[in-house]
Order: sequence, then C-alpha cells, then structure tokens
Amino acid sequence: MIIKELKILRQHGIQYVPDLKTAVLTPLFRGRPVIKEDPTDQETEKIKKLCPSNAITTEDGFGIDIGKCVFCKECALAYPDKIAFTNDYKIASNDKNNLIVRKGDSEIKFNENIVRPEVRKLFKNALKLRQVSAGGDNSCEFELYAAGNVNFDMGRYGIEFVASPRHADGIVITGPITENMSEALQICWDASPGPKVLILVGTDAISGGMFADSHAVNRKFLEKYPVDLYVPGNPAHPLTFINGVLRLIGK
Amino acid sequence: MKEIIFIIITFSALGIFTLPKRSQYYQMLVTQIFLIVVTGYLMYLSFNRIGPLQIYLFELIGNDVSLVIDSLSAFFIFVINITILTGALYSKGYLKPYLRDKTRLEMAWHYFNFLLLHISMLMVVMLREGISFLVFWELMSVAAFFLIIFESDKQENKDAGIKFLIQMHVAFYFIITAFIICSIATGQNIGFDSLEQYFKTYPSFPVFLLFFIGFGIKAGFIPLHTWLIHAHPAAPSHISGIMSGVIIKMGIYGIVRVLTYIHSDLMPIGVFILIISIISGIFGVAIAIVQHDYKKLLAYHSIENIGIIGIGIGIGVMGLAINNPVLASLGFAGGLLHVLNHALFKSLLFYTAGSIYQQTHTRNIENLGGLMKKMPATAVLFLLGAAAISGLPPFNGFISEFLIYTGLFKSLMVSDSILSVTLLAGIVALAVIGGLAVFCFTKIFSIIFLGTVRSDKTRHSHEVRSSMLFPKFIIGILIIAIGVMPFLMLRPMAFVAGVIVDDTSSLRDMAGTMSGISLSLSLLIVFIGILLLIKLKLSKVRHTDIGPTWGCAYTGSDPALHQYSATSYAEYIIMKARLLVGVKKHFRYLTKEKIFPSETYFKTESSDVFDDNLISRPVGGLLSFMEKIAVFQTGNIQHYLLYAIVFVIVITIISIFGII
Amino acid sequence: MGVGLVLILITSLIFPGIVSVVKAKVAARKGPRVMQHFYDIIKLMKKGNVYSRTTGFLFQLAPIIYFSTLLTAVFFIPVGNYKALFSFEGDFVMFAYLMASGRFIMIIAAMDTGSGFEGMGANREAFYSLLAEPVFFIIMGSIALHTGHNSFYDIFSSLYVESALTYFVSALSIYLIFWLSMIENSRLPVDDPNTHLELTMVHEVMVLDHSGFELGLIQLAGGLKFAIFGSLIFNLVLPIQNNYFVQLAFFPIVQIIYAVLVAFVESFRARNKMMRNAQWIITLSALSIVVFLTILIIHEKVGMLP
Amino acid sequence: MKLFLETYNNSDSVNLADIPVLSYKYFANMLRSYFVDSDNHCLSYYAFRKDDKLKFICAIAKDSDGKIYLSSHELKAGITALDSLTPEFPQLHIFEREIAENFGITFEGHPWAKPVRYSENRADKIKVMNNYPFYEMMSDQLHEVGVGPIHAGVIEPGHFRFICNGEKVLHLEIHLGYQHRGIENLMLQNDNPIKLCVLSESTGGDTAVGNALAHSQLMESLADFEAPEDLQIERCIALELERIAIHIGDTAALCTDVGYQLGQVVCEALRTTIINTTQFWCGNRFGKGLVRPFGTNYPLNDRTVEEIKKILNDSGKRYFDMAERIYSLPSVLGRFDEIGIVTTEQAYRIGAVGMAARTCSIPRDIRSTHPFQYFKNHRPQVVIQEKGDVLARGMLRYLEAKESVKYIFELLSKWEYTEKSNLKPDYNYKLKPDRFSASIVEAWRGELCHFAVTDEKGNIMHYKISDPSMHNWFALALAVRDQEISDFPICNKSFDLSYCGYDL
Repeated sequence: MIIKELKILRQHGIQYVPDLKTAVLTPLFRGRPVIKEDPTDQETEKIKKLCPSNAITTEDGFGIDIGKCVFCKECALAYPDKIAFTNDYKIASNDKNNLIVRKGDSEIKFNENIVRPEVRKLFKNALKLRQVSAGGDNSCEFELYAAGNVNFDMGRYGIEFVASPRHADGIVITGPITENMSEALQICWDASPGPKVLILVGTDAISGGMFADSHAVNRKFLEKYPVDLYVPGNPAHPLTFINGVLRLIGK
Repeated sequence: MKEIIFIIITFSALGIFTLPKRSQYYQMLVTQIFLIVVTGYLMYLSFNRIGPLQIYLFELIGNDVSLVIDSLSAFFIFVINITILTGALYSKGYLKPYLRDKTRLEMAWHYFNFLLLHISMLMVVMLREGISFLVFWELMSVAAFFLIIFESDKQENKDAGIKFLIQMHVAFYFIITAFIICSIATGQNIGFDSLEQYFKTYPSFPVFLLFFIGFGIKAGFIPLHTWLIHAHPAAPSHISGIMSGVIIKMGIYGIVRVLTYIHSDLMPIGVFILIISIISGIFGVAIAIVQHDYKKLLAYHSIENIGIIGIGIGIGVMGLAINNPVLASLGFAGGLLHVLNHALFKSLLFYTAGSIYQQTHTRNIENLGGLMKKMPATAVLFLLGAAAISGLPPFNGFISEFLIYTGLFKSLMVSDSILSVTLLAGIVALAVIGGLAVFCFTKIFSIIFLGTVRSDKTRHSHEVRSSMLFPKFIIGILIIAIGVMPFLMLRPMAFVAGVIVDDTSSLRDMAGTMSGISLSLSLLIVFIGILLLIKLKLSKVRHTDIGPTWGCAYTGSDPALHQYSATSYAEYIIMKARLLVGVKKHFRYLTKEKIFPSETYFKTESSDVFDDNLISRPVGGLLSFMEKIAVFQTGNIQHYLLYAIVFVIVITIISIFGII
Repeated sequence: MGVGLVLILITSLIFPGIVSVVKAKVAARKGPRVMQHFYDIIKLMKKGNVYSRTTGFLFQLAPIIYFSTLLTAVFFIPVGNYKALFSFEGDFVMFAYLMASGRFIMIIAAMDTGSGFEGMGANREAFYSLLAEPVFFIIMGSIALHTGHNSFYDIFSSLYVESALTYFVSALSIYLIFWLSMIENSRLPVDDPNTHLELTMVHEVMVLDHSGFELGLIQLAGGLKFAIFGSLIFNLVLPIQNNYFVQLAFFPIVQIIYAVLVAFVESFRARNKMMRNAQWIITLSALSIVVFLTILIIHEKVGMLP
Repeated sequence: MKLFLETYNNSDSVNLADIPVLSYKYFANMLRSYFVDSDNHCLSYYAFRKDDKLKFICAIAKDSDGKIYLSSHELKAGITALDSLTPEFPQLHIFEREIAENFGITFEGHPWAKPVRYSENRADKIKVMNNYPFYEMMSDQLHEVGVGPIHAGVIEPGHFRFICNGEKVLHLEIHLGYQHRGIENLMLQNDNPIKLCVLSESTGGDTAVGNALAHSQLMESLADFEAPEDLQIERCIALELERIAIHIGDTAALCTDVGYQLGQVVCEALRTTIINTTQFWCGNRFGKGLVRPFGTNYPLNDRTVEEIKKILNDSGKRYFDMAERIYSLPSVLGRFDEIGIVTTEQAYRIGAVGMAARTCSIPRDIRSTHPFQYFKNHRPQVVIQEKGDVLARGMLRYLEAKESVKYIFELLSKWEYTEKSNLKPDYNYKLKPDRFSASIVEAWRGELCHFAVTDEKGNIMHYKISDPSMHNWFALALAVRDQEISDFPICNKSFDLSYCGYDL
C-alpha cells in the first residue's frame, strides 16, 4: 500500500525554490520595464494611443507607471529599441510614485522610512493575511494561492492566509473594488483587529487597471486608509508578492 | 408540648382562609418557617445520637403511631425544608401577576395546599406505622394535584392533573397491596415493622418489586414516568421546582427505606435497580435533547437524574450483596448526595425557567434567544444550574457522580467477571449520560440566552424582581459550596449511609481525595484570576472595538435567521437515536425533477415511546371499545326497563333447567 | 513533581512545530520553523481585539476558563517516576471532567456569536466528545482493574508488563489514546486544521470570532492538549522500574515519535466524511471494550462466561 | 417563411438583416419545436437596443451536425411584458432573468424571477445587493447558513444560502454579482482594439487563452480573415495547455478540500511546471497576450516545442500516476463517490454545458460538435462520465488531461510540416458593417460564446459574452440538494465555476 506513495514521493523529490530572493525566471517573463532612451514626442504620442490602460506619463520626462501597466508588452514590441521588459520580478514597493519607471532606473526602490514601526516590530516572525477578491479576474487569486504552495511556500517565513479577519493582521485586496463588493470589503476591514496592514495585489487593485473609469467600480475605500504595499503585475507573480511582503516586514 | 405544636400548625393553616389576599402569603410563610424550625430541631436531635429518635404521638385502632427519625429521614427532612423554603420565597414574586385575576379563595386554597404538601411530606418521612404513612402519602398526592391545576383555565393543565392523580392512585394501590401481603404473612399490623420479619422468612424480590413499582411511579423511573412529563410543565414554576426537587424524592425515600429491611437475595435486586436506572438515565436525557419546550426538557432531565441516583443505589445494593463495604457505602453515599444535589440545581433550573416564562409567556425555545442581554442574573443562574446538572467539576453535581464513579472503579478490582461487566456498563452509562447532558444543556442555554433575538416575544422582557432572585442566589451559593468544598459533606453522608451500610469507613478515607479535588479547583480559580488580571491589564493597552459577528461580510439578512436552531442542534440525536427518540418529520420533499422549488413547510414533533405505547394506545383502545358498548345507552327509559325484564327472564329459565 | 510539569509545558510549545515540520518534509516543502507556533502566539498576545456585538461577557471569559481548565489538568499527569501535584483516588475522573467543562464553556462561547457555522462547529464538537468520552473511561477502568490501583500515578507505576497479553493491552490502549488525542484536537480523520473551509471545520470554526489575547490562549491550549495526551502515551509506553535519568531522556523521544506519527497520519490519508466520523468514534469504543475483555482474561476472571 | 438562419462556428459573419424576425408567438413555437429534441441546446438568448426597438436574438446549437440556428424577434418601445418560456424550458431561465434585469421586461410565469448580477445599468435601481429575494421555507425549526461573499479560502466572492435541518441541506441558493465590473459596456469603446483583447482576457483570468481566442476568432470572422494553419495549431496547443494546467490544479484543490496532503502537494507542483511552460512560451503564466487577432507576438519555435514535449512527458506521466493513486485511495473515494449527484434528466432540463454535461453522459464538446480553428481537421476524443457525482467530475478531469496531452503531441507533429506564416497581430483592422457573428470556443469549463453586432460604420454596436458558468451554476444548486453541508465545498470545487465570467 505504502510502496506507491514512496514511488510518487521519490519522483516528487525536493520541490521548494531554495532561495526566493535570488530565483531567476525565464527571460521572456514580463517583469520590470526598462527605458533604454526616451522616445521622441511624436513616438510618445503613438505609444500613449497604443497603451490600453494609459500607463504612460509625461509629467517630468517619459515614464511608465507600472501601477497602471497591464504588462501587455505592446509598447516594447512597437519600439523595441526604446522600451524593453526585463524578467526582474522584484517590482513591489510601498510608495506609489516609486512605481513610475523612468530612463536609467535599474530597480523599483522600496522606501524604508515610511514603513510604520509597529509593522516591523509585530509581524517580523508571523504575518497572517486575509485575502479579499473585489472584482479580481481569478488570476491574481490563483497566484496568491500558489504563493502558499509547495514551490514558493511563503509559509516558511510564517506568512499565510487565514480564514477569518479576526485572526488576520492584514487585508490583501485583488481586483478593482467593484461597487457590489465595496460594503463587504469595508466590513472585512473593520472586522480585523489591532495594528493591521493593507496590501494591493495586481494592476486592477492598485489603479483599477482597465476598469478605472467603469461605473461598476467604487474605489472610495482606498482614499480612507494608507496602503502599506503595492504589488504590480497582471497577474502579480508569487515571487513578486513574497519578496514585497518580506521587504515590508523587514526580513 | 406535642399538642401545642399541633394546634399552632392547624390554626395557622386554617387561618389562611380568613386573611385578605395580600397577607395570605406571609401567613403561609410564617407557618412554614415554624415547621422548618421544629423539624430542624428534631433533625439536629437525631443526628448526634445512636439509635433513631422516637416520639410517641397518639394511639390509632390498636397500635401507637410515633415519629421515628433516623439519619435517613433526617437527611430527607433537610432536603424537603431547603426546597420548600426556596420555593416559598420564589413563589412570592412568581404569583404576583396571578393575584390580579385569581379570587381570594383560590389563592387561599393554593397557599393552604402548599402548606399541606409541606406537612404531609415531612410526616411521610417521619412515620413508620402503615396506616398513618399511607394517609399522609395520599394527602401529599392530593395536595400536589390541587397545586398542579392552579392554572386550571388551560385544559391541558387539567388533563395533566387528572393523569397525575390517576397514576398516583395506581402507585398507592401497589404500595398498599405490598403492605397487606407483609402484614398478613407476618401477622403484625400494616407498617414498615412488618417488613423486617417478612423479609427474613420469605423471598424478598417479589414484594420488593411491588414496593419498587409503587414508589417508582412516584420517583419517575422509565416505564412508570409518564405522569411526570405532563405534570411538571403544567404546574406553575415554583410548584414544578418543588415537585421535581423533592416530591419525586419521596419515591426514592420509599425504595431506600424498604431496602433497609431487606437482607436476602440482594444481588438480583441490585442488578434490577441498576438496569432500570441506566435505561432511565440514557432514555431520559436522549428525549430531553429533542424537546422544544424547556419545562418539558427539565422534566425529562429529572428522569435522567433519578437514573443517576438509581445507579448509585443499585451499586450500593450490589455492594451489600457481595458484602463489599466500599462499593456499598460509596454507592449509597453517592446516590443520596445526588438526591440533595438534584433537589438544589433542579429547583434552581425550574425557578429560572419560571422567570423566563413570566417575562416571555412562551415555552417554545425556538422563538427565544439573546435573553442574556435582558436578563443577565437569570442567565448566569441558569448557566450555573446547567453546568451543575451536567456534572461539571466546580459544582455539586460532579461530587455525587464522582462518588459513584470511585465506587464503581474501586469495586471493579474485587468483583468476578459478570459483576465487573455490569459495573463497566454502569461506568459507560454514567459517562454517556454526562456527555448527553452537556450536549443538551449547551443547546438549551445557547438557544434561550445567547445569540440574537429570534422573535418579538423577548422584546419587552426585563430582569425579574430581586425577591425572585434572592432564593436562587441561596441555591447557587449552596451549589458552589458543595462543589468546591466537598469534604464538608463526607461526615453527614457517612452518617446517612450508615443506616443501610454498617461499615462506612471507606467514606472517611475519601477525605484525602475530596481535599485533593477542592485543592485542584482552587488552583483552577487561581489560574482564572491570574489570566483575568492579565486580560484587564492588556485591555487598557490594547485597542479593542465592537463590530458585527463575522458572517462572511454579508449584510443582506437579519442575523437571527442564521442562528443554529434547536431542532438542527438536536439533529444528530434525532438521526442516530431514532428508535429511542421517535421524532416525526413533516416535510414535502423536493423531488429530483422539480428544478424550481415551490412553497413548502417543515415541522417536527417528538413523542415519548413509552407514553404512546403504555398509556395513549391502551387507553385509546379502551375508549373505542367503550364507544361500542355505549350503544346500549340509548337514553330513553323504556329500553332500560326492557333490559331488566330480559335479564329476569333469562335468569329464571337458566335456574329452571338447572344449568347453573 | 516540578520536572514533569516543566517537561509537559515545553513539549506543548514545541509539539505543533514538530508536526508541521515533519508534514512539510513529507510534502517536500520547506515548511515553517519549529518555533513558528510560539511566534504566532507571541504576536497574537500583542494584538488588539474585535468583539462581536451579539456576544456578551461570557464570550470573552470562555477562552480564559478553557485554558485554565487545561492548565489545571496538566497538574494531574505524572511523568514516569515524577508524581503529579494532584494524585488521589479517581483523579483521572476529575481530569476527564475538567477537560469536559473546558469544552462546555467553549461550546457556549461559540453559540454566543449567533453565526450559522459556529453553531455547526459547536454542535459537532459536542456530539463527537459525547461519543469519545466513554472510550477514555473504559481504558482507564480496565487498566485500573488490571493494576488494582485507582490513581494515575499508582496505575502507571504498577503497570509492570507481566504476560504477553499485557503488551497487547498497553499497545491497544496507546493506539486508542492516540486516536482520542486526534479527536480531541480536531486533527485528521475527524477534521483537517489547514483546509480553511467554514463548512467542514469542527474546532477551528468555533474560534472564528476570537481575536488577539483570547486567540493566543486557544492556540496555546491546542499545543497543551497534545502534550497532555503525549505524556499519557509516554506513561503507557515506558515500564517505570528504571531510574529517573532514563525517563528524562526517553520523554522527548516518545514525544517526537508521537509527533511524527501525527504528521504521517495527516499526510497519507484523507479525512472522514462528516457522517462517518460518528461511526468511526463508536468503533474506537468497541475496541476499548476489547481491552477490557483482555484484562478479564489476564486475571482468569473469565471462568465460564455465559 | 424561414424560421431561422443556419450558420457554422468559426465561419464568416452573417448579415444582421438576414436573421429572420418573427412575432413572439412564432418565435416561441419555433423554440418549442427545437428544444423538444435534446440534440439542440440554447447557446445564448439576449437582447439589445437597436434604433428605438428592443431586438432579441437566440442562438441554438445542434450538436449532431454542428449547425447554429439564429432567430430573433423584436419588441416595440412601449411593451414591457412577455410570457415566459422557462416553465417549459428551464434552460432559458438565466437568459430571461438577465433580459428582465437589464431592460425591465417582466416575464409572466417565470418561476424563479430573481436578479442576476445587479449590473450597474440595470433597469430597476431599487433592487440592491442587500435585498436579494431568497427562497424561504415556512418553519421556525430550520436554520439558514449564509456563506457570504468573503470565503475562508482564497477564492472569488459569492453568497451561498443553505436552508438546513441540522447537517442536511434542504435547499441551496446562489447569489452572485459581487464581481460585476461592467465589461460588456467597456467593450463598446471602439478607440483601441488592444483594449478589447486585454478586456476579453480579464473576463475570466483562469480562462485567459479561451476568452482571447474567442475574441480573436470573432474579430477575424467579422473582418473576413482566415487564420493560417500554423497559427490555428498554435492556438489549439495553447488552449489545450491551459486545460491541462487547470485540470491538474483542480485535482490538487479537490485533494486539499478532502485533506489528502500528498495528492494536493504533488498536483500543485505539477501544475506549476505546466504553467511555467506557458510562461516560457509567452512570458505570462496564464497565457495573457499569447492569443491576438490576425497573428501572434509569440510564435511557436523549436525551443518552446522542445520544452513543451519535455514537460508533458515528465509531468504528464507523474500526474497520471498520482491521479491513479488518488482515485484508488479508499478514504478519498469515500468522500467522492455518490456525492453531489446531478442526473442526466436534470442536466438536460437546465441546459448544462461543458464538463457539467459531460459528467452526466451528455456528449456536449464544442471541439467535436462545432469544431473551430484546427479542431476542424483533427477532432479530439470526447470523454464522457455517467454518474454525475464528484468522483465522475474528478475522473473526467484526469481523463481529459490525458486526452489533451495525447492531442498536443499529435498537433506538435503536424506543426512541424506546416509552413510558418509568423504573422504579427494587426490592430487597425476594419470590421464589415451591419454584420452579426458568433464565435464559440470549448474553454476548460465548457462552451464559451462571444457574439458581436456591428453598426453601419463598422464599429461594434453590441458585444455579448456568454460564459459556460451561466448555464452550470444551477447544476451546483441541484447537486447539493439533500446532501451533507460538509460535502458542499467538494461539490463546489468539483464544478469550479467562474464568478467573474457570470458577473462580467
């Protein structure tokens, strides 16, 4: 009876990614975009028209806001010499304007000094999160669930998803916060005790993505509470999420 | 001296009728306190002397009637007095709403019967002479009958009262035949003294069986319990508290009194009592779980606790049979201590049930809920009673069960194979009864007091008057006292068990265990205290806020809808113990093809297997047979004359031809 | 006396950690650290609370009473030659009923929240413990009959192994107490702690509404229960004749083997269908009656059984 | 007078005017004549405003010969009541409710007239998420368990209301709408075609390839473009890869719900290897961006083919061993067998499609009945299970994954010999005016239909997405009737229906 199990286990072998901070993904992975050199105004106009979720900003110089970008890589394909997508997955940050990639940026900076002190003090060894899907398209949810599976196994750092907000230290929101789900999200936030963190996962959650101006979306909730971590991606890769959270709790 | 007391009591009892409604209660209370003082003094006298205390009263057709108080009667006097006292104190607040619409005479009659009940119970416990014992036994039943039908405007109360009276007379019939058999066989006149000699010469089991059925109907063992489940809910709460607290204990007193005389074939008697008690225990609590009416539920729990007392007495008798003093003394001590404990927490539960009824005027638990916020004191007291009846440690229920357990385990060592199997059955039965009691009382307490309000019945209910709460606090304090300081009870219980078991030394060396128990309980209380201090210190520093219960953040429905209902809570038992519990479900089932369901309803009724088969079906059969016979009752005179003539003709023909 | 207590308290902190590490290794996962259970509790103690509007003071009191009853129950368990603080005739009855009152107050607290699934969890917990209670009493009754003593320490110290059948008896009792601890802690096959589904959980759904300090106590109590049953199994495994230090060494080994066993059970089988749990627990009580009958045979009491 | 217009899946579009417009009475008789034969089932039945009239279109699929029948009827502005066809054909219930909610038409005699998704442009704004009219049973002895929008696990929000007697479920009602983002309205912004592609992918992130393929196929059909053979093969390979990945993922999820850790852990690891292959191919684990109309940014090359072959050989075989073990373990079988049964009769009546139908021995698989892309020249084997319980749904996943692996190898061998067109996606395509087109794809849940109507200028006037979950959610409600409530999570996971596909 047990022989079959042992055979399966032997083939199963060691499955976990040994070090989540230094794992390398396939070159084609659409991670952090990099701007080799600023496109001309006329090209910028074209790219702006091309980008489905108008993630291109031109305030002070050309920049791609990865909080809005849906990583469809159309701009890079249209102007391969100007814009390229690297497979760097460490693109989570706790400061919204760090999410804008400009020429010469080599990584997404994490702003250490705006992290709330009690977050570092309390949740260094154990962080229990409550996931709330408010309009997510089920891909971010799959990726967050995968973050707890055998390969990525965020449980090794004591981070896990729990059943009830009473047991949770933080709320993870996926999806653009639809109108029909806004009240439930507010109840879930009020139901979790004491010092708690707010994490937005996926482009839809951070900026509303494609649904930013749809009438069925109501994002007033985000104006009321400070966000501790933005995890961009469509969907956000488990490694992005785990590294972002580890940086947040100072591991 | 005796005559003066007798005169005082009768005049003050009759005086009730002369007084106005307001002060009748106080008159009764004063007489009862006087009675309690007198009998308390007698009890004190009998405790610290060797033989039973004998007081000659009067001479009745050839034999002298005298009060004989040994430690067994003294113990029962103590139980009677406590329950009656708390019942009387509680009845002041409980009967206040009835004062408005009841006439002066009715109230006076109620108070008079209350007093009569108290007197007759005390006399029953103190008398040994047959005739006077039976007279007071009958008086007790009659007084109880009038108390039950106090709210006689409801038809079901009258039916319950009549059912109670009939069954009490059936019991009376059994007892009187047993007495007659003993007196004829031994030539002495009717009374307990004739038993002594009878049991020496003749086999004791058949007569004991008669006594057991007679007293068992009163006590409420399983096949004989059917009056109990109708009478207790019908009676007003202070009466049902007293009835299940002490009136059914008179049955137990009778059985134990008879056992003191029996010295032959004790083993079959012991095994018989044990089996009946195990059935009563498990059956009683199983049906209690499926009840929706809390007073009926508490009535079934009286049957369960009688079962536990019976288990104690049963193993006591078995101990006597194999003259193993440890089993005997622990069994009887445990059983009799449970009599006191049950009197305490059962009357507490019935009084709190009365307070609930007074505030919500409904007995169906499905539309109560959330009463704890409106009636906190009653809720805490009910919880105290519930934990005690489930035999949980810090309370008195546990101590008596613990004594029975220790008796069972200790004697497991020394018994042969058949006896140890029955002892194991006793252990398993006690464990299962304890588990079922926890299951039932978590249900009843949570459905009535916790969660959100289920219907508008509890909207304007508020805490009851302090006069009603005061007697319940007394009982509560007694429950906790016995629970936390059990060694206090050892000496008196040894003294009481001494009536039947001569060597009660094993009870004395239980002192070590009892102090161990109270030490560990005090440690428990210390831990709770420390943790509470930590909690208070933390709550000053930590941020706490209030929100709705976590219902997956759904706001569309009223929370009462989502609460667990009593039927659902009991569903496991309804499913698993179908034969025992007999619950009928009325539900039009959604067939597989019917995609979109239409209107449907769901209702369950529980019925008592014994009540149906032993009472309702035979009585129903009898009634239908009677209808057939009634055809002769045509109502006009000519037919009746015709019957007489025909009869005369038939007789003459038969006698002519000399057939007979 | 103190040594036994300290040993049990330490195991209660480490035990859940060992179980989760072994389960992770079997699943080829990296798995949390052994002390993760401890860190979780420390964090919870520092957290605030959110109480439900429908609950009263009883809801906040229940975890405190529950934890205290367990803590007092620990004082009843002897470890090898180290006598327990309380050791008197029939102390295992007091032990069992202390656990029962802890469960009673937790069920009441779960029903106080007035939510559908907490009521369901409470109902299941009440029903399963009702079925599991006789098992403990039958086992203790039979061993008491076998050794002729009536308190934990005397029973375990005189449970010398005399005939082959006694090996069978103690083995079967260990087997039963192992499954009893799985029921008591709502692990597999009765319930699965790490599937987060409100409708299938038993114990974890009852504590869905607790937070902060109370939740920390409840999780601490989970580890404590495992340690208690672990030390019961230790007393059954080891004949006590040899000296103190051997026992001191043996105690952690037995606990680790016990934890590994728990982990293996939870890795290689699915959990019972909810309705089959009741049947499964009743088979346990049937097995415990087998223990009782073997004891009768050992003591030649059987003679001519009818 | 013609009752219907015949067309085929993945063929060129038809003139809107050619679709016969019948009176409602005729239209109802036509439907009666068709639905009586169980070979036909309703693909979709929806309405849209067309110059002051309300136009109702119904697409019926005939399984035996792969035809699609289109018919329509119109309603003048004033009339707001029609008599409902649901009592005779329960499969129309969800569509009639959707029309009632969006346009305020009341269907007399509809036995289950309840809101569908509280869409933001619904006719009756008084109806709000909180006052959903739940079905009630008259009894104070039953209790209702409300498993609300936020569930204990990491899944999408939806409210399940059980009426229970103890642990037995008497009735389950599912109330969705939490994921409604108004995609169908956003699809009408005709300024940027890439937006349409990304929007269609985010209709259901777990079926990104299926949705993108249906959208691309629709645009190509409206622009009269025939995809070259190698592009068709690549699209079919991508679809099958997604199917295998999700089936393995669901097997892991079923083992999690049952508490069988070994099965959960091994299948999770295998799913990661499969979706990493898709990531290797196109840079996104869910294949977002892989399928684009008129071409592809990530053409299949030998390195990717090598990777796919290696992974499918290794992980495929290990998954089959694991699945064999799972479906032979007594404790697991005890949880799956005879649980959550949907009978064939019930499946037909509610018009179940895709996996839900195939587990009740109804052979509805668009890949073989209405073939599209490369499935036209090489039809896969349709896998059928009979008992309709959780075990049947579990086994179906395992057998379909096995079938798909074999099918991918056949496609890869065919891909070698096709000449490589390596077309780039072209986003400034012109759609033909006044056309109507239907594009149906067999996503892993079932038939996924995208319909589009273009106005006279060639812009998209109305875009309709009909997810298989629209048909199947009621199958879950039927499956759980008279079951233990503790078995609901397995039934729910064995169906694994889409919330965002239903809410759009």
